[in-house]
Amino acid sequence: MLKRHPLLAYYLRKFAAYLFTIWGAFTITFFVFRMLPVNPIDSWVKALERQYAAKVEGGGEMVNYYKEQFGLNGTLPEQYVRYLYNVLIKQDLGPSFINFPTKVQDLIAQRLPWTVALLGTSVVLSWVLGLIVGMLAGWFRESRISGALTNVAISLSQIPPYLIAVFLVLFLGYQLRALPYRGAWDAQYPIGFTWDFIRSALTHAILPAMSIVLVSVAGWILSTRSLIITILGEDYLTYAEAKGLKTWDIMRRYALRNAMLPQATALALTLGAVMNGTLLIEILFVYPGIGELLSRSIQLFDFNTITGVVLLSIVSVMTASLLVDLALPLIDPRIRTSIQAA
Amino acid sequence: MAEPLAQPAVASSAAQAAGTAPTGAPILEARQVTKEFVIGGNALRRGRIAAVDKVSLTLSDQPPQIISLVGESGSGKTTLSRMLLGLTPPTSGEVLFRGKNLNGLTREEWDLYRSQVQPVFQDPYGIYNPFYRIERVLEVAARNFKLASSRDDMRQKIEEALRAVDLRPTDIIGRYPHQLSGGERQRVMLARLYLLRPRIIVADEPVSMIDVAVRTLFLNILIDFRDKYGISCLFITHNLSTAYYLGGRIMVLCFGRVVEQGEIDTVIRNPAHPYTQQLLRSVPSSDPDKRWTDKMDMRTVERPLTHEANKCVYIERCPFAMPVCSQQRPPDYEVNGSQRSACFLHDPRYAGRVREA
Amino acid sequence: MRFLSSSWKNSGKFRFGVVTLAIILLIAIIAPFIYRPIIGNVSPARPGTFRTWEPPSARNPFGTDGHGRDILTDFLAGLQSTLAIGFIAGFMATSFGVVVGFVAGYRGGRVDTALTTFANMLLVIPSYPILVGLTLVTPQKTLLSMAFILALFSWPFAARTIRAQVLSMREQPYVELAKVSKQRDLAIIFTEILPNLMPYLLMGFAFSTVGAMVGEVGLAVIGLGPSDIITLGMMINYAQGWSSFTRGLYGLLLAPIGALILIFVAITMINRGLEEYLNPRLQNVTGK
Amino acid sequence: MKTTSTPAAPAAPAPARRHDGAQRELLRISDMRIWYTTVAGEAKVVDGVDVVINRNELFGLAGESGCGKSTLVEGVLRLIKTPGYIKSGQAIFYRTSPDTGQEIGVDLASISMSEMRRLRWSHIAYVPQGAMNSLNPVMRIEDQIIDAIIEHSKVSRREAREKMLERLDMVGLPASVARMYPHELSGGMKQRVTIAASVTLSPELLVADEPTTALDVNVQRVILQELKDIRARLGLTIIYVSHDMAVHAELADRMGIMYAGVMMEVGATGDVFKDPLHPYTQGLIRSIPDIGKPRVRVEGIPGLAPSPLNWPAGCRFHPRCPFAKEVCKREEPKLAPLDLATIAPQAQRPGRHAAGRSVACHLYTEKWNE
Repeated sequence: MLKRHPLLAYYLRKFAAYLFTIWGAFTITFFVFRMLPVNPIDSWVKALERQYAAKVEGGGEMVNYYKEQFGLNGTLPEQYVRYLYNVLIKQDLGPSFINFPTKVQDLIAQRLPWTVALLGTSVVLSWVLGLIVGMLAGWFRESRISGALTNVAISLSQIPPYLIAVFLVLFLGYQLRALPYRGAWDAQYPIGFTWDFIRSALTHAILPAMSIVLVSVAGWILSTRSLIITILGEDYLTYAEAKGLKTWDIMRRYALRNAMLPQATALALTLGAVMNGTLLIEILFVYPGIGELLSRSIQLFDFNTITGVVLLSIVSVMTASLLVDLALPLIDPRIRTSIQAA
Repeated sequence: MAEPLAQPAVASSAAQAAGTAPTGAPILEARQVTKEFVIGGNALRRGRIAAVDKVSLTLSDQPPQIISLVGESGSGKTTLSRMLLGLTPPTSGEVLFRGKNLNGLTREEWDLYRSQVQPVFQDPYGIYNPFYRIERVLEVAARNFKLASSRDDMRQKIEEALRAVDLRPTDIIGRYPHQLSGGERQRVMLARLYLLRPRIIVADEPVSMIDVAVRTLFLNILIDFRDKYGISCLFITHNLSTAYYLGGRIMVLCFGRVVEQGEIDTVIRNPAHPYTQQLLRSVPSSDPDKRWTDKMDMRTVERPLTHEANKCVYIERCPFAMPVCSQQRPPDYEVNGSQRSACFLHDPRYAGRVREA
Repeated sequence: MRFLSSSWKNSGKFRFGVVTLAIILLIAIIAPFIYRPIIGNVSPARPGTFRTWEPPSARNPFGTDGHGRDILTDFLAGLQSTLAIGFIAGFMATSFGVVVGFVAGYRGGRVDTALTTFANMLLVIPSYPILVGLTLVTPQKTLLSMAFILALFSWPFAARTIRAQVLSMREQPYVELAKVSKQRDLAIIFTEILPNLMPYLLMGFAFSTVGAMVGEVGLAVIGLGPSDIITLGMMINYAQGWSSFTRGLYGLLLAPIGALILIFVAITMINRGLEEYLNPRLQNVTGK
Repeated sequence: MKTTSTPAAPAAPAPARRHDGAQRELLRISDMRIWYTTVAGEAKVVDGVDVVINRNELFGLAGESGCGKSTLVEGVLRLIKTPGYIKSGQAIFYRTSPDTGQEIGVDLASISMSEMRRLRWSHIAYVPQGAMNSLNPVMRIEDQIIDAIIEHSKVSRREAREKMLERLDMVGLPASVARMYPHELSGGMKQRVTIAASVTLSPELLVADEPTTALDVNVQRVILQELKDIRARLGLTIIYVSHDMAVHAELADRMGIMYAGVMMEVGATGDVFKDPLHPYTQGLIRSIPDIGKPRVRVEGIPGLAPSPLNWPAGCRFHPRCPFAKEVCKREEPKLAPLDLATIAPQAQRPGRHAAGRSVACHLYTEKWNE
């Protein structure tokens, strides 16, 4: 049956590769952390002692009890199988160290909106901006401005947002006091759909978002520009011009439409990768997102939270690329026919 | 239109293989060679198409001869050449070197095969590694085939080879590929063959990317190779006029099958297969007084050719198609002397029932 | 290497990148001659050579940091070690990536699928948590161990680009001609394919070096830098957020960040110059 | 798409119409130079071309690759992109204004791009060299044709659609093609769609740049046949650019042979083939293999095609010319009408006539016997 439906076979193959890669990546992460020669419970107990400045008695059986709680007992393969059982069947990522006994999935659910809001919007914003500016830079590439703009984009594209953030905070936040640069909203306003809270949350998001946008918009400008330059060299562009169409129509219906597909795919893949986020940005701005949760859980070797967040990131990246693989044949007739032929 | 000739004499397959009847043992021979590729067909039918479908040909150097293999794009001529060069294994049928199957050759036999069968590839711009100077191609050949005793012996042989193809060594040696024109690069390829002195050259559309004026220089060298050095050549092209200029025999390939073969002058003067007839009617003549008068029906060109095993490949387009053409694959019929055509028109049993297009 | 000379001739970006990088490397090389007079022959990383948080003075042009170290020395030694980690990690990642890329690209078949899936898995895992985990655990964090850990996660990038190039080069007519001229597989790889890969190798090396330095900064900033040396990332950590500003010691934070940005820009410009050599259409003013 | 037009050219005068015998001029190109700025200096791809195209004529522009023929037509159509630019020269196009029917001369080389845009498709149509992929891969065939119709003739979408279907039928394509995407068509069909699209607004001039090079010989035969029908039916003037001399023999009324960026010879097709004047034309025609003629060994034209970065001094063909003399190395011959009275005795041929023929070669000037 598979032989006769190449499209179905294509989808099944893609789905199988998707599952296999997720499983593989997850297994590597799981074992890398669990094999680290560190006893998470001791470091946790030490953290408690520091917190309450008191010695904890009767360590022995208490340690075993907590090990069992956190699923750290038994041999590694047992832990692995138990963890998988919990995750797949009971959707339970286990308790977290950081604020025991809250479940990891609740912690993630609490912090996910902040990361998605901050990173999601800045990536989409830089995509739209990058597409427009990149298009113009590619189309009018003889002009001096587009040359200078491209050089700026090239320099910015590889710099980690973190370093840009420091400069932004130094000038806008620190010197001019124009924008807040700590936390995600002003503590005095309770969380809720009140205007104050939203306004404060927005102002707090400006600096972190700007540092992310500045870097990723540069990347989008470059990729769109080289895409447009290739399209400009195509015969159908010359033919469109020879038809005497207005420049704006040619730009919109011939150049941009051909650039749309590859850039939309790239956006889907980048959005998928938004999860591993820019951890340092969240640390610098003390932003309560997934990245900040991850960095604190690593310090304390909170295996469950680490594995939970990493799993989430892997799944989101792979799902994004799977969706793109599934959608492509439907959107682009050329790919559909090539699959049927291949 | 050429009248289909009367006497039927179906060429038996054995005769067919040796049909070209060169006196010496064939150096390179293809017997019922087929190459199938898997294509998805449409969403319902997943088929395998035979890009090359049971082709037999023999190449020998007694007497040295040029055989032109003429076919449109997609007719399988490049796949056939790659099989003859041992670069692609056939799905069925055999490629024989001096009577022995290619994949059964021992190390020494393989070396001998390489030294006696050499290619000229189509793309003069991709054949040279941009990293090296142009003469490296000649040095590698001289070194690997142990043609020179010392460095200056090699240098001297390379210069002689370049002069043999009308190139001044001072213009060529030391320069990089991108500094030479397409014509010059293809002639350096011929200089390489001059060094190696193979028995058979398999040239896959060597002149399709060069200008006409320079093209004749290349063709003349091929003719000299045959006459002066006894090197035979399988010349693959889509251009009938170029094939005509070289003379010798012609094999017309249509969608993977040899539909007609014979001496080129007889085939051009009196084409036996409808496909050859249509090809000849489509070639623009360079005489302004002999312009096309008849009108070629669009559909004969647009309708697809078919791969089905028991059908004539040309049936959809053929103005003389008969019921039998869609039931069996036509064998080769002897038309006159060594000219053969795979068409039932030459068989008196069916000749009468021609269905008007 | 012709591609280097022609990139230098044709691309302003390439020239800018090479010159800037050369200056930075020069500073890193002559660094000891600058900071020896200031701190004597004591290890730059040793705390307590001076009093802490001294304002800029003749002896300490940038003042001193919270551990009593001269900030200028921190910067110069930091520059040396960050560059060292970056280039060593870059070299390890690229060489491993090239081997994997070549084997997968040229051999093809099951080996190719296995290696590519493994590389894809590594690419999908967010590298940062594992880097942090590994660093936390390594007993003594030397320059080499840091470089190795950083290389662990950047080799798949190099492997992927090299594999793609090898796949396309393998189909080139000049490889077929080599086969027909009795060149053996190894000879084809080293004499036909590898030389044309040089620009891509250099780009892969530059890319992994930048990746490694970014990784080093990321780790050092949260206090996980190597123990016995100073890196630019650790300087940022010493600035402890904004307290260095309140003391007017801007150098502690701005010098490392400025240097890092300059290094990244220089390497990216070199890469871009190479890219434009390989695909001339990308140049700003066409035709040149 | 900035093109630096020549400053000196007057703003679109209405020069007097010249009558060239029965035919009326449609396009007069004078001293056209199109150069490219490259790293290695100025590539003078088109370097001073003079040619006249008459109305309702099929003019064959011949020459080998690199002789500048495609650049010439692209330049006249203002489709050259930097680093190419029109260095100098005029291209007067005598446009019949639809209402008054009166002809107005317009210099295509110097008018503004917006004026040029209005001329395109309604007066001058173009079938590009890569006609196979000049269709937008992500648009249906009908949308790509209708948008041009609506752009120039302000008709409703329904009328435009009918016009499009009528043109598709004219080139023998079924209406179902309209809803298809370009990749679903064969090479030959894509070619015919491009030709149909180009003539939807019945332009006065159609410029076809090597439309059939990438096609098989029988598909080419059908396309050329198509072109002949359309020309007859719409009364088109066509400039057909091709390196294949046999195609010119089949189609062209008059021909121009270009070499090294200049026009070497112009004349009626019959004259050019039967009695080629310029040594280059002679070499070109001699080396065309033709299945009709007896097989004879031909030497082709030895030597190298020169580079546009530095054309040879004097006559550009002299390094490869069997008759080259001192004067050829010094002085570049101008393209001049053949004047039987003044040419040197050994250049005389029995039955040679000079009507409508011009050549750029000292053999045919008084300088030959100095």
